[in-house]
Amino acid sequence: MSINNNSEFKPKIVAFCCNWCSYAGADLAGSSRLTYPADVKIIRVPCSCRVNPMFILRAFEKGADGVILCGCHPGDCHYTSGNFYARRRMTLLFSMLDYIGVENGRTRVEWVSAAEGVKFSATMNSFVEKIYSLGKNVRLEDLRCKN
Amino acid sequence: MQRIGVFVCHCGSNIAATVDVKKVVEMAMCEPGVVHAEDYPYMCSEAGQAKIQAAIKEKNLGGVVVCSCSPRMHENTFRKAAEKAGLNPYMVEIANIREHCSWIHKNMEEATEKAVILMKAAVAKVNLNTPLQAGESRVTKRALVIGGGIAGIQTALDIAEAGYPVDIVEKTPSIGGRMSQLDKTFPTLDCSACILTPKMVEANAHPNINIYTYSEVEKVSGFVGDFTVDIRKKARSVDMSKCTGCGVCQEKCPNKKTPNEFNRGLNNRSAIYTPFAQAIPNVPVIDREHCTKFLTGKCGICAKVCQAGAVDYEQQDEIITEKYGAIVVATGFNMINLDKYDEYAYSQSKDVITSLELERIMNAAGPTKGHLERLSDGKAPKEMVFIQCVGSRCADKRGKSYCSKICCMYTAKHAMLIRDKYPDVNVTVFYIDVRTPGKNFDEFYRRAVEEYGVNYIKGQVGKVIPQPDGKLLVQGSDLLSNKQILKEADMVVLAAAIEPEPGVRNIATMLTASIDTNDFLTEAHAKLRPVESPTAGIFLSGVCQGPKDIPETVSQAGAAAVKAIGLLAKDKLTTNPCTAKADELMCNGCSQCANVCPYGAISYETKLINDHGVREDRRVAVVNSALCQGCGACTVTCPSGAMDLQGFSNRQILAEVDAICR
Amino acid sequence: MKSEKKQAEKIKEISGVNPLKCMKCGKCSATCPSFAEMDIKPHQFVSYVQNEEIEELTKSVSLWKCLSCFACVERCPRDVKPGKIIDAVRQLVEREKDGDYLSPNEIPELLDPEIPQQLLVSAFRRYRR
Amino acid sequence: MQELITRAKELLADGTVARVLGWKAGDLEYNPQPAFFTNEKELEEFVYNGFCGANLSKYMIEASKLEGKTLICLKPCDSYSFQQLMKEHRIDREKAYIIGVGCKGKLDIDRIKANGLKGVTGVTGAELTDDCEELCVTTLYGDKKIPYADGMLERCSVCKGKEHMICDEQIGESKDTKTGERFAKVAAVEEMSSAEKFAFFQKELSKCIRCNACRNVCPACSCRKCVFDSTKFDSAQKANVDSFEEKMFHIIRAFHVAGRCTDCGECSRVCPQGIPLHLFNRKFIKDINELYGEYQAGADIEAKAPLTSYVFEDVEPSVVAERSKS
Repeated sequence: MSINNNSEFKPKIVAFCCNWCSYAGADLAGSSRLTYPADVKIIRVPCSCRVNPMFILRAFEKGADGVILCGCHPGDCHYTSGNFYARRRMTLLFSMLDYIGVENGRTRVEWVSAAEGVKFSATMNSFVEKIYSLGKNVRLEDLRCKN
Repeated sequence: MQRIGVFVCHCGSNIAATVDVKKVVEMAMCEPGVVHAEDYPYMCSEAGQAKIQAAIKEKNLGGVVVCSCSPRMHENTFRKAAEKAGLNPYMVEIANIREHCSWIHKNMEEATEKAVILMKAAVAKVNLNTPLQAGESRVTKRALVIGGGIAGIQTALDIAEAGYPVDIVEKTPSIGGRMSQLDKTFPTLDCSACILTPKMVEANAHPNINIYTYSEVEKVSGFVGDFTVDIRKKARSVDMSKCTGCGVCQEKCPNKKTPNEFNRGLNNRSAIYTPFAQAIPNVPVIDREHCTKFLTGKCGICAKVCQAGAVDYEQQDEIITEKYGAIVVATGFNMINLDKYDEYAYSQSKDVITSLELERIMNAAGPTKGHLERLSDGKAPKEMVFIQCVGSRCADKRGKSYCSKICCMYTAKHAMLIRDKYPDVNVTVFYIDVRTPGKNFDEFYRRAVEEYGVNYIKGQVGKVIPQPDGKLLVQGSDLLSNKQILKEADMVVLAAAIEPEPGVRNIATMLTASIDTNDFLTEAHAKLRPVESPTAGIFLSGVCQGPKDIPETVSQAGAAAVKAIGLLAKDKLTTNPCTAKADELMCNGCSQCANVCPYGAISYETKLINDHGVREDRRVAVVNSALCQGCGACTVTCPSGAMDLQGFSNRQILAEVDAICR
Repeated sequence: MKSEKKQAEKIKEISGVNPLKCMKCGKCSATCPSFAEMDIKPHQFVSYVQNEEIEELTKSVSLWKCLSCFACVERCPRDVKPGKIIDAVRQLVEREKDGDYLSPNEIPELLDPEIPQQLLVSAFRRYRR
Repeated sequence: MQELITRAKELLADGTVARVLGWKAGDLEYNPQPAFFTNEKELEEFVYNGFCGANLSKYMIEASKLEGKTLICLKPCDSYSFQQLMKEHRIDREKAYIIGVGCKGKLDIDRIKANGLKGVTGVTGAELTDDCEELCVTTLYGDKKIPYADGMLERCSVCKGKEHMICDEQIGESKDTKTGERFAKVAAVEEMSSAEKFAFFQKELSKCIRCNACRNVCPACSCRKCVFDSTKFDSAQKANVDSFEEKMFHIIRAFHVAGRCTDCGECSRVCPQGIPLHLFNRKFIKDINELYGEYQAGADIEAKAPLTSYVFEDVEPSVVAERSKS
């Protein structure tokens, strides 16, 4: 029964990346062979402003241990202003998650340009490290399993 | 549920070396909806595409997932292939198992596991894809070139020659740019003005070219093929249509104490001025910040002496709004500020100068009428020292991390010209590396050493110490003889790093074109699309993209022009069908989506809606799909979820989330 | 040889310097006030550590000629900090002298005109925080 | 109250309005409910007293579709909701004749009972004409007097003021009943450790039975079809499949009304389980005020809403972690 208890913690991490900057930054990290843990799975969205808080909560509901949103740097949005809206929405959402007791390290927003493969890789490494230090998303999982 | 085919690419060994492609195929077959899965060494090849097409036909596929490189590489390839086989191109999804997987993970088990999950996410998404039809948008057959240096002039000339109207917007009172400030050019020592002026004249006279000098781009809206640009024509205070360019106003202007920008502030100019003799247009500008008339209200001499009656103190800034199909950025460069490099005593001694200042000193129209002399006492120098890489190749915050590229060659040019004109002057160059890739470049540098006897010393200078007698003590090291060198010089020339013109940041923001950490504009692909910005319809010309010499700039300017012409030659562009769409039954008509739309693509109509038998007039959002660019800002603002984005719908993204977290 | 590799690692650790960042411009040597008295010049220190030739470094008189003025650290365009390498080698040598370690508080009492001035200067730098 | 009824009758009689939107007695004396009145006879049932906490603004959405004008009674705090709905084009100003009714604080029977009172049969002293300083509570065990403020809804202790944001005429005096600090409880929760916050909300939210009363009463939650009832997000369900969903429901509900919620407090008033739902909305309001500048939804019809505007210098989302560290 308890064999699996010792199994290593493998976090599930969802990264939403905007098509124009961060997704391209992730591609650059790839073509530059800058590694980061395989726990990170990227979902391509046209712009950081496409990310609905529902998506983030859904990820947590389904068992994600961390969710990170990457977009163009403020002022560089392909759609001029998308990331400004995303910034306000995510600030409020993260604040709310923190308020209800979800560890604030489990959510993050980073601005990564198409030229910043190095930053993309470094960001993912540090985010995954943070998730490892927080461990499994027990608080939300407890709730999930209670039924 | 769609009938889905999964195609796993080996990409030679790029994917297959780290991802067990057979395992991905095997796992794909277990996914609901998947009726076909196979792998192939190169899916993007003719044969690979043929396999996809065959499967679409044979298995009657409704959706295709290609597990391969980034969709930014081959999404279009596979969409086109699918279309040829009769499948709607938007029923194709890419699972990026190369850039996001095989290239960054070393452990095969881990990489395979991740590739399978990425495949599953793409399958989950494609299950919810719907066929989309691309629309069309018109192309305005007019180009805008921002910057009137050699890059901008060349691009404008090439576009104009192809038959399309071009506007050049130049910030300063004249076109010509940095090249007009240079004395001679490497590697053939042509006089810069002699080769530039004919191009300036040609641009000015070209029926397809319209030049806005003393003007700046103020606002940009729209998108590829249909940009709307506001250009601020700053008040020149001189009527361009009346001025004859006689120059009397400049002669008579009593206020001649303004630092002359064209001569890098080495001498002064009048408040009403044309920057240089060959300026185009040859119409002066009143510098309102320094003009006595504008500062105190008294003077007005220029208006009195102007026989054409062209001086107009009441002139106002003018905003010109114009539509363009393509925009070329050619904003050029400046030298970095040397305040932080005080060890080279730039701010302490007038005889420590930058290379661009030396260009002006060497130029017959410059502050010393072309005589090489010390700016402190006017004496002819006997010992000259050149210091390379000042602010270039610096890891610290004082300078730039990149190599400025042009300094090695222009320093060889300066050294050679000085030795040629003043054989009694000793020239020493302190260098770290001499970088001379380019046609006839290394030969040029070797001539400076072998024929002109320029003394090249390998080693950076540590310090320049101004002496009480006006000499400059240069403390450097000679790494080859392993000696520290103390050299007395009369003049020191610093090869300061070049940086993008500071205004480019603002322009990039307006154009939503991305810039890198050094403020150089980013190209769409470092190797394959070097003159295009990732933002469609924006092209890059000259140093705004990265350090370049004149020949490179001119060839890139031509390349940017060709790309712009290629766009302008099209009558219509196919538009991205991934646009927002409102569900009329659910829309509240609350206007929140319109408030966040950057394109003004959402309007409201009162429509008769039949909501499950209830017929009523409702205010509902309507998206203009020609204006919508598909960012999705509206979809998140909409509380009811009535607004959704085609191709990236809520359910599609949630399906991906579910697949990843499963 | 193996111990030299270890020593090189130790020097990198103490100094926090990555010698691979050096672009061999020589600005450190150009700027050094003690250049003339040194047998191994500041820019060469970086190469010696890179090549793991520590034996020669430990015997170098340069160790005791460096004033720890850190002009080289200040001016290095690549942030390599040759002065810190010299300082690190000096520490290495001192530590291997079967050293008793001192706390900064003990130093004033032990001050002796025979102690090399450079050692004090670098010790002060290290302990000043 | 009588003045209000008289005026309503007048307006009905002269054809200015086709109907009246007000309150009538409910099953219990202290539980009046919103109602439409179309003639003089129906108006006999009209009540307006200290228990008329219900915010009528949302009913105007449906009333806007009807023929003729509707007389709507708005308390000062209700008028914010009304303006917010106007701003969102949900209600037609032309279809409404607004009487700004006086308010001296509204009562909560549970608060009254919480004063140690059992078997309550009636409450007097809650008429608009009263001073509203003291309540007389009749119970099976005798009468008891308590201070009016001790029976007030939580929201009235953080009253937004006695001014109506919008109205055609006013009837009755209003009083600013503010006694407490609006964000005190939110700030107290913020002070808790992450685990304590989690425990606090888990305890509160586990009471949720997803009756949707909060959503149905909320003037900002006025979507034709709620996302939680639609297939757009695969989120349509009534009962919670797992207990994460009630968290999701309340967070998303608060998020959807963020920048639009006027803090009318109806959600907490109607919750049968007594969940302090306003703590979610107020958290967003507090964050918006602190991070993006003071904003009161419904106060200014022209003001840009915080979530549909931005400035370049906005704080980064990392501010959340920084604030919780300090």
